[in-house]
This record gives sequence, C-alpha cells and structure tokens, in this order.
Amino acid sequence: MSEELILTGEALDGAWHGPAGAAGEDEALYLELDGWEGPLDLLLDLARRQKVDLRRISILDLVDQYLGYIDSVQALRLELAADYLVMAAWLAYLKSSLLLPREEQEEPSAEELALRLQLRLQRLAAMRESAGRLMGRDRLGRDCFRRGAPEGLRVDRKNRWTCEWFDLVQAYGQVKLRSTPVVHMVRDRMVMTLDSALARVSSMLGVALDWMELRDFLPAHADPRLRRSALASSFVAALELARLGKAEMVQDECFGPLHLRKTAA
Amino acid sequence: MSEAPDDLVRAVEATLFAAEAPMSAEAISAHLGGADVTGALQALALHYACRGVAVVERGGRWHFQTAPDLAHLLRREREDLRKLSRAATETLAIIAYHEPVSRAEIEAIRGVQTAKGTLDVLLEAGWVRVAGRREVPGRPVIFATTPDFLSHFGLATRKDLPGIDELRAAGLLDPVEDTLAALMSPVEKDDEIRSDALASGDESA
Amino acid sequence: MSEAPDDLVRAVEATLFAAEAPMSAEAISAHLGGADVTGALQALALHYACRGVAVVERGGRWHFQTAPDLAHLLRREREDLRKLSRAATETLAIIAYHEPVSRAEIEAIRGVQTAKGTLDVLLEAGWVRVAGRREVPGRPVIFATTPDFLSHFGLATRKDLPGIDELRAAGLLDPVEDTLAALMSPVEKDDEIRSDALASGDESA
Repeated sequence: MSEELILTGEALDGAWHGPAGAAGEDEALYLELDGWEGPLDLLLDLARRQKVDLRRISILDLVDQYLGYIDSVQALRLELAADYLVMAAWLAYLKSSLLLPREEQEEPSAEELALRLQLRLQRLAAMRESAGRLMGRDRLGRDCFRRGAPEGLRVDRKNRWTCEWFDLVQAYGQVKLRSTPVVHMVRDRMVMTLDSALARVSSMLGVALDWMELRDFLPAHADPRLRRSALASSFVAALELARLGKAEMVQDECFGPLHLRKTAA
Repeated sequence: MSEAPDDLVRAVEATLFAAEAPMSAEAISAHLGGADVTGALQALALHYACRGVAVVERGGRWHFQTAPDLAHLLRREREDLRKLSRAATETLAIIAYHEPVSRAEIEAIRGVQTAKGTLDVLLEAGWVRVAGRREVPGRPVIFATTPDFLSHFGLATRKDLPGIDELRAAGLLDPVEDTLAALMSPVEKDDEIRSDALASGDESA
Repeated sequence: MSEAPDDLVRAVEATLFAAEAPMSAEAISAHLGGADVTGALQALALHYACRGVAVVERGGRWHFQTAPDLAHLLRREREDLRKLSRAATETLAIIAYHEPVSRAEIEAIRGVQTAKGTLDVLLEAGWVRVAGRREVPGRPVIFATTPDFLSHFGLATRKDLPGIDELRAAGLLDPVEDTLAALMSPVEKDDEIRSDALASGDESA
C-alpha cells in the first residue's frame, strides 16, 4: 500500500492516512512493517500522520509517537529492534534535551538536533515525492512506445585499395630478382695450361745455351691476357723443372728478372 | 496529403525511423554524409507534434515514439516493464536529482543502508552508471543517470526532472550540513527559531 | 505543422508504429475497440506518401516502412582506404606482366605460395578478373587485369608497363649482392662509384 501511495504521489497532499489505515493501530503498524526500511522512513510516516507541513511538525510529538510505536513493535517483532532502537535512543535523548531548561543543555543543542532531524525528514520527503512524480511520467515502454519493428541502420565497411605505380613496378623487379636463377657465366679466356707451358719451356731450354729470362719463354705476340696466363704457367713450369733437377733458376734481386737455364749435364 | 518535405527532412525522418536506438544529431549527420540536420530535426519535431507518433529529443538523442496521450490504447497486456521496489525508485530519484552522488550520500538522505541489489537493479536497467570516483578520502564511487534514463522517463534533459527547480530553490538538494550551518550561524534566541530559520533558508537558497 | 489528424487516425498511426509485425485492418480495429479503421488507413497512406517513411499494405496487412527511394540509407557503405600488402602488390605485378596467368604460375614466379586472401583482395579491388580457364589438365583458373587496373595506375595499355630492360636501367633489377659488393669494396677507384651504388641501392630497396 505504501508503495502505491508513493508512486502516485498521493502521499504529499495529506490525503494519506498513514500506516494506521482503517485497521486498529497496532495491527496496521505491524502489517506495514515490510514496507518500511528504517528509522527515518518511519519518522517520516509518523510526521505525515500529523497532517502538517513538515516544517511545522512538533519534534516532541514525533518523538513521543515514535517511542510509543517502538514499544508496541518490540512486542510484535523483535528482529526489528536493533536498527530502530538506535534511533529510539537518540530520540529519547533529543526529547529529554527539549524538555530540559535551555541553560543546562550540552552541545550540540537540542534545537540543532531537532533541526537536523527536520531537515533530513524534509529531504527524504522531497525525494519520495520526486520519485513518485518521476515514476508517474509517460514512460517509454509503458506509456510511449518506440517503433515495434525498426529496420535498423547498417554501415557496411568497404575497403578501397590503393597502390602506387612505383610500388607495383618495384615489386615486379624484386620478384624477378628473387626468382631468376642465378647463373655464373665464366668467360672463355685464352689460357696457357701448365702442361703446355711445361712442354714449351723444357723444349726451349733444350736448345738454349745460356741463361734466359722467364719472359723470353712467352709467346712473343700473344694477347696481353694470354701473356698473363702464360707467365703464370711458365713460372710454375720453371719451378717444376727446377724441382726435377732439369733446370736452374737465378734471381738477382727481389722482383727482379728471373733467369733460367738447363742444368749442366 | 501534406506538403512534401525536402529531401534532407525525408532522409532524417527515414534514418530516425529505421534506427534501433536513439541517435544524436551528430550520429544522424554522420550517417547522412555530414549534412547539417538541426533544421530538419526541428521541422520533423514540429510536423509530428500533432500526430500519433512524435519525434522527441532525450538527453541529446532523438527518437520516434508514440504520442503519450495514446498510452491507454497501447499499454501492453503483458507488463514486461520491471516493477521497481520503493527502495529502487527512491534511490533512482536521489541519484537523478543529486548526481553525481555516492552511496553514502544516498544513504544519508534515505536514512537506511542501501542494499547491494538496489543499485544493481538500476545499473542493470541501464538508467544509472558509475560516473567515476569522488576525490575525497576513500575515493567512493559516484553514480549518475544515463541517456537511457532520460529517454525512458521522457525527459529532454535533467532540467526537466519534475520539480527540480523548486527543490533547488528550497535548498532541498543541498546537504543537510550546509543548510544547518546557514541556519545556525545567526545567534537567535527566539522560540520561533525553527520555523524562522527554515523560512529564511528557503529564501537564501 | 500539418493539419491535425483526427483521433482515430492518430490511434491507428501509433498502433501501426508500435506493432512488432504487420497488422491486418481487422487486427488494428480489434485493438482499437472495433472502430472502422479503413478510412484512417487510407488517410495515413496518403499522408505518408510523400514523406521519408510510408504506410503500406502487403497481402492485406499494414505496416510502416522506410520510403523505398531512401532504402539506401538503411545500409550505408563506408570506404576505408587501405594500402595493398607487399604480397598482393607482387601478385598484381606478376598478373600484369604475365597475364593471363594461373595461380600455380604466379606461385612459380613469386617462389612462394599465394595465400587465398591475396587474390581475393585484388579481385575486391577490381584490378584483377578471372579470365577463364587454361586448357591443361586440371583446367586452372587464369587471371588477368581489368580496365580499372589500367586507369588506377594511369596506363593506356599494359604495354606502358616498363620493360625488363628499363627496370634494370632503373636499378630495380640490380642484384642486391652486387650493390652490396660495390659498397663494401674499398679498392674502387673513386667515391663516385660508391655514391652511384648507394643511389641505385636506395631505389631498389
């Protein structure tokens, strides 16, 4: 019941008859317990039962009612006690302060405590009322409806590819480079083999009488590249003949001309 | 037949109509290739104002919905709308009117501890979100409402929350401590102190 | 603002709008307490004829839909500019230089297997097309370039692609080893060689 009242906002205009309702006071209080969550909540309900502006309620009356309520509830529902009794104790203290002569009061003053309580009750009442008004609005899915079967919007992503001309051509170059079999071409050069040099040098030594320079054994008008080959081959041939004891070699200085003659028999 | 709307209005109309969720003007614009849709949205809102469906803006997002006055015709038999507990509705209202707000602040107003499930229900409904942490000791999480909250309750902005201006003017959205400090500072001796103080509190807020 | 429609038209409009499936005139009528909705449906169809959404009848059942000429708004395409991968570029080059060419031939030239996606990308880009099948065992599909390929690369014909000799002249066919050797060899005559080598090395890199 209390929830419906909150939802419709009726609680505000004072038409509400409080937790007491139509039934007997004690029974009604007991029946409504499930709707309440705590001390402020209950205080607010009690305050409303006075059917007065929250700003003008008598805190003293409120405290009396609350304490009376706690007395009756304790008998009915012991498990409620803990939370409610904290507030009850505080209110009892507040009540005694309000009854005491002002000069005997400690800080904070009873006025401050009462004011604080009143402010809190006001704020809770304001939020309750607002919640009711909020819930009573034209709500989507209850009072207003969005389209039942929207087609939906879709964004399809599409790739637009790019490639530069240079990248294309260069890629082909790289492919060709990578895939073309690597062939080592050895150019057909004119060479004098060691065998032919050996034959040539030994035959020329056979007819020579004196020392001959190595270069004299080379073909006179040969291609320069053949001459280099012939020089190398002839040198090795000369060394071979010397090793076999068929020739003698003389060199007067480093890198000087190399002379060769047939070994004296 | 009414006068034919221009192409942009038609395009915005079709886009909003087909959309499965509310769309911001920017999202509509982006969908339509960057056109300025502000005027078209206004034209649509005006055109549909008297019809059975309406174009509305909620929290910066636009959508079509049925006219509120036809609710009695459309209310569904099956109530699939989750019925909120009183604790949840109060908590939602406190968050909406005070946002951003921490759990401790919610509890200070309600005077009771907030059960874990209460906030969960609101988060799950998509009406409340965690809006960061308050930079005070303990760095408590703070809560705020979502655009879906505004859509659901038919609010264009939080300024449209029922009675929010009055509550603010009455100081009822200020912390108790602030109001108390303001009220207690004048050293009054009168018995009238309580009602006077509260009345002046109204004016000063 | 257009002229306000009557209540029945508004009710039919809202009912159709909120419906999750097309509704027959009878179903709408039943929903609205038995009112004759024929006229209202005609009025709605007429009203929406020129707008971005339409009220249409299909097989005796009515529903709202986006205006047919705006259907393209429901499925928009967004283009993302993407650069062709190295593998795709090589494949494209091979097709361009050797077309028509089968996948096996492309792989033989590239020396690596071609991922399925690579050819798909080229087909998607519109630069390559399937040009039939080669009449050899297995009848493999053969690929060739498209006119879009030529226009994208600014070529009048495929003959405009640089020949092997030109590639070599541009240093694009210089073996990496030669370039490296030229760079490493300290006994070259002068510095000109080295900077030349570097230049061609840059191009081929």
